Parts: sequence; structure tokens; C-alpha cells
Amino acid sequence: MPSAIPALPFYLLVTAIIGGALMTIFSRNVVHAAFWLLEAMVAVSGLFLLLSAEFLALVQLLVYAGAVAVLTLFVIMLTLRRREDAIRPLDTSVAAAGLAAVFGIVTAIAVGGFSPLPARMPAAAPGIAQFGGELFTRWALPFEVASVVLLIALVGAVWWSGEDEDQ
Amino acid sequence: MIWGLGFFRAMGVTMRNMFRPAITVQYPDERLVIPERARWALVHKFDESGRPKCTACMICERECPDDIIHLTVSGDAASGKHIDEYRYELGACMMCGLCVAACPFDAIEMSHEYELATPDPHALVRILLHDVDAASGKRAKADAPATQAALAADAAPDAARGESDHA
Amino acid sequence: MSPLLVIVLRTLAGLGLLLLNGVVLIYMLRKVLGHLHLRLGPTRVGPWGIFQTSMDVVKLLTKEDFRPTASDKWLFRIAPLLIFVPSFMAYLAIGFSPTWHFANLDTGVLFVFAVLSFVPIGIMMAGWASNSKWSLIGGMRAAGQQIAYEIPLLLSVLGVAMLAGSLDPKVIVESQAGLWLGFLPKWFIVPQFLGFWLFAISAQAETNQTPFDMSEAESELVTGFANEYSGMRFGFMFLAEFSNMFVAAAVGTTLFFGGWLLPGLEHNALALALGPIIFMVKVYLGIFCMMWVRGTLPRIRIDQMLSFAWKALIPLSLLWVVVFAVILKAVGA
Amino acid sequence: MSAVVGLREFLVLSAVLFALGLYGALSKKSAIMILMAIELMTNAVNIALIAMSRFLTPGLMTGQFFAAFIMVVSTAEIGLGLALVLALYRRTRTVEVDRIDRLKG
Repeated sequence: MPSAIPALPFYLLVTAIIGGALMTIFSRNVVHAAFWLLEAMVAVSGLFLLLSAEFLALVQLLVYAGAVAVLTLFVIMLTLRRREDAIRPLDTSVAAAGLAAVFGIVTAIAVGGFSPLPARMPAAAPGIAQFGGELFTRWALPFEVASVVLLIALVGAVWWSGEDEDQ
Repeated sequence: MIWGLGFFRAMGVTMRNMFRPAITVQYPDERLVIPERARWALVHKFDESGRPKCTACMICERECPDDIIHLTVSGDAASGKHIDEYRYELGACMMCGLCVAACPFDAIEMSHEYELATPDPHALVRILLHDVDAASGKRAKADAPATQAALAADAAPDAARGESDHA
Repeated sequence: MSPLLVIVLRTLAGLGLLLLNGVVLIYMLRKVLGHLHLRLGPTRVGPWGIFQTSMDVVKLLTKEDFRPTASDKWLFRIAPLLIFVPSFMAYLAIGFSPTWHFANLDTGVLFVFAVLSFVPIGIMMAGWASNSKWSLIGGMRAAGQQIAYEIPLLLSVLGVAMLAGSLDPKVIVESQAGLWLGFLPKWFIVPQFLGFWLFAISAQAETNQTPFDMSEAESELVTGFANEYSGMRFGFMFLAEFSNMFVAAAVGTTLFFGGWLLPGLEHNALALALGPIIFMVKVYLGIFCMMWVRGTLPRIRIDQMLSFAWKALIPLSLLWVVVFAVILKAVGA
Repeated sequence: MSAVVGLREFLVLSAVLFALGLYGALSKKSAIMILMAIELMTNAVNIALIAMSRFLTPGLMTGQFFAAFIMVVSTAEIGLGLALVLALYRRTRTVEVDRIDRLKG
């Protein structure tokens, strides 16, 4: 039996995501921007829950809230010489706005152009056990590659940030 | 020694402590016994007839390193000295006991009165003697053997002080 | 009952449990630490001082709610909530017995770690918003500590997940039923002894307990992130810490000590009825051990703390995951 | 917007979020802000992938796996990016990308 996504939580989350993204880009305080980004990420994790991707929702929380946001905040605070440096001029760019608008319009036309987009979800939503099973059978090779990518990124990050200051 | 064994030893110590009686003295309900030579607020000694042994010789006032003993004396040697006021500033006293050590007549001592906290700053200035005749050498010779001993000690002050230190 | 009402009631029950736990744990901490140090702990308010904590709550509630003028107004207000709410959310995933739980989650253990990963954010937010360099440095230290010890904490759970084949608290507990060799309870602490030690050390650090409590040494050394907080805002952070302690002990009980199971008391009506009590007793024993360590060890420096995490705990836990996987494969084959 | 939330709404949300991220990444001068905008864009992609996976091929979960790998890659990217920002800040004392104009550091 196809099921529908309830409209109220969806639109609440949409408001949170879009609002968070807008505040991220248009708040003048870098630290506030990072916290707004975090808020948007948490709302995205709620959206994943609506789409019955529980595991990814939790990973989204762990990765973005636990790692990315804290890392971003750390770097922001390490690169501020004074507290007032957190307030930055609001960089605006007409060209970038135009490009983003063009992208948005083209995508909207493309999405609208797809004729029958399903409005209801198919009933079969596989659980976390199936996700795990698939991850270690069919997707085992990409999984291993991803872990190697992470390892290399880790080593690279340590290499870059561990340089001596007086170089 | 295996590394980390100290941790378990420490844990053992605290666990043994857990089942030993606490060394806490619950102060207002129970009190520690004050040691014999504890030095707290300064008081005067009185002879059998209730008169102070103080002769107003002013040695304590001179000896006090904090300058907190103030004697106001009237009268003269002929009619006998009269102590108008013996002022003792308890709040500034550091309980060194030099005044007691210096007193040739054994007329003052450090008491065991240690609950000295008070909300009233005026209570920290004490008038120990008020409007009394000072003991004279003649009177002391007449009726107080203890004072006689003190006077005898005065003749050989160093020896007497040495004795009292070892008492 | 309507499902919404059930959710509201369960949330309220969780909140009540959290507050009750907080009050009981603070009293217990003072008493246990006191007796470990040959002291008495609170004795004055009520018999054996049992109302001391309640009076402290009253004090916190009636204290002036003070905010530094130049602080970041909204972040300053949100930060205590961001520290408090995750530790409350973590209660939802704890199973007290086969039938007693706030929410039935397939990924309960992962859920606990996911929500608790918000705590460093709240800490950094509090440190930044206070507009004090000591708070800022304290916040960054505390967040660095939390992140560093989160990794061995997660890795130490992997061994249990491999044994039980699940992250559902219920499945993990049920797979610990029975006896090994006829006398040893089939709890996961036996095969996962090293994993348990890693878990215990990291949990002690994650909950800011004493060998690792540099981040909350706010009153003796001005290093805490909560320097500028007073009144109930500070109370929220304080409460969150004790609730994290309970969560850590509950997760440890679930993973390593057979949850609500006792050998010889499994799968019958009596076990079902006694389950929550057994669970709570185990959890409180675990908390007692945390306090015992807290009363024994002196505080270590922040750099020692971090190099211990990154240079000792994380490599050790990674190695243990690999070694245990190989052992499990060899035994299973 | 229709009362029933279908795939179309998810895709529109994803497109809007991506456009916002694009604008941020192109217009910002602080390297950290650019990285944050890129994170917004990867999140937009993840939303689209998971929504399509859920609506079109729920049994395969291909989109979910792609999203998981994107998360891995974006974590690696932000880790490296922030390390780079930190290294640049140490040399040039600035995080403004238009002030970092020397090829040989």
C-alpha cells in the first residue's frame, strides 16, 4: 500500500532547512553562520527520517553535528585574532546570484518537465538490516575505497595542519 | 611492577576508607579538645580578691608587634596607678603571645576562647579593664604569692622566661 | 490512548526520571565521595542530609539569572538547552526491561551516540557566547576532549555489536542470556574485557568525571565553559552532566553486563517483573564505580588527557576491533 | 504546492538548497564560509538522492548508498579543506580567498 508523507512535518522541516541555509549565507557573524548550518543539517536529518532512512539520519547527526560542525567551529575560532573579526562584511555578488537563479530556474523547469513524478511512496521500505547486508556484499568495494579515501584525507589533513608556524 | 597496578592499589585505599569511620568533627554538636598551649583571645588574670594583677607597667603595649594594646593610665606613683582603660583590638590580633611572654607580673594570658567570629565589628575591640586601680608592687607583695614569684622572676627575667617556655 | 498522548506521557516520564536521577545522583555523589575521603558528606538538611540536593535546586532556581552584557544573547540562552536536551533524548533509547522502554529503536545504541554528539556543540556555543576568553578556551578544551574520547567510545561498542549482531538494546541484552561453562554469566564483559575497559575510560571522560574533569573545573581553576553561567542555566548544565552519567552507566550495563538479565532469572514472569529493578541496580552499581574512580584519581592535565586519547586509546581500540573480528571469524569457522 | 508531498516537492527543495549553496560558494570571500556553502550543496544532493531512492527504487536503496558515500567524501573534503584553511592562515594570517593570491607560498 503506497503511503504519503505527512505534509505538516515536511513543511516545517523545509522551513527549517531553507531558513537555516539563508541564515548561513546571509548572517554576518561567521560563528552564527556555523550554528545555522548545523541547524539546517539537523533538519535535513529529520527529512531523512521522513524518507525512512533511519541509519542515514543518525549518520547525518553523527557526522555533521558531531564532526563537521565542531571542526568548522574549531577552525573559525582558531582563525579569529579578535572576537570582533567574527563579524564580516556581507559579501554579495550579482553574478553569483544570477548563476544560482539560472540554475534554480533550469532545475525547476526540468523537475516540472518530468512527466509523472510519483506523489506517494511505495510501501516496501527496507530496514537497517538490509542496508547493512547490502553494504557489505554488493557495495563492499566502494565501502573499502571510501574508507581508504577517508584515511588518505585524514593523513593529508594532519600533514597540512601540522606544519611549523615559522616556515 | 606491572604498569597500572597503582591504580588498583589506590582504588583499594579509597574503598577501605569508605568503611572506616569519618574523621569529620561535626562542629557545633561536637568540639575538638583545644591543646593546652593554644593561643586565642587575650584575657587578664585576677587575684583571689578579684582584683586584676595588672600593674600598668605598659610592657605589653610596647612589646605588641601589631600595636593593638592601648593602656590609658592616670594617677601617679605616689597615689598608685589607675587604669582608665585597657583596650585590646581583637580583630587585628595575630595571637602571637609576645605580650604574655613579656608580662613580668603574669597578669595576662591567651585564653582558649576561639569562637571569635562576630557580625559586629565593634565587638572586635575589647575593653579588658575599665576604671580599676592597678596592682602595685607593695600590694602584690602583701597578698599574692603568685605575684611574688613573678616579681622574683622579674629579677632574673631570662631564666624565668626559659622556664616558662619549657613548662 | 491516542498515540500522541502516549508520546507526551512517555516524554514526561523520561523527564521525571531524569530529574529524579539528577537529584538522587548528586546526593549519592556527595555521600560516596565524602565517605571515600573519610568525610561525611551532607548531614544537615533533613535526616542524613537527604534534602540537601532539593534545597540546592531551590537555591539555583531562586538565584539571579545573570548574563554578561557583551555576551552573545541568543547563543548564551540556547547553549544550556543544547547541552541538556541531547542527554534527555538519550534516555529514549534505554531499555529497562523487555517491555519497559520509552521508544523502541532498532539502532538504539547508535542513537545514543548520535544525540550525545551534540554535547560538544553546546559546550562550544556556551564558551563562545560567554564572551570571556577563559570560557572560550575552556569550551574549546572541553569540546576537544569530548570529540577525542567519542571515538574510542564508539569503537569499543563495535565488539559487542559484532557479538550480538545488532545495535538494538533489546537484542543485545537477550543475546547475553545463559551461562558459559555452566557458571559464568554469559555477559559480554567476558569476551569483551578489553572493550569494556576502553568503554569505561572513555565514558568517564565523556561524562567529565574526575580524572578527566578539566573542562568543568570552573570553580577552582577558571577553565570551565560554564564560568559565566549562573542560576538555572548553570543548573541545566549540571543536571545534564549527571544525566549523562546515568546514560553512560545504562549503556554500559546494556552492552557488557546483561541489562535486565540475571543468571537463572530469565524468560519468566518473575524476570519480567524484576527486570527494571535489576537493571537499575546494575546501573547504580556502575555509577558507584564511576564515583569510586572519581574519588580516587587526581585530575590530569588537558594535554595529557588528549594525548592519552589520541595516542593510546584510539590505536588500542582500533587494534582491538581488528583482533576481535579475526578471533570471532576464527572461532565461528 | 500540493497537499500531498511527493517526489516533486523533495526535488524542488533540493534544487533551492543547492542554488543557495551555489550562491554562497561563489559569492563568499571567507574560505570557511565557502566550505560551509559547499556542505549545503552536498546536503541538497543527498536529499535528492535519498528521495529518489525512496520513491522510485525502494528495494535497491542505491540512492541511500550514494548518499552515504557522499557523506564520507564530504567529510573528507571538509577535513582537508579546513586543514588547508588553517595552513593558509598560518602563512598569510588571513582566510579571505581573494587575498591569497600568491602561487608560491
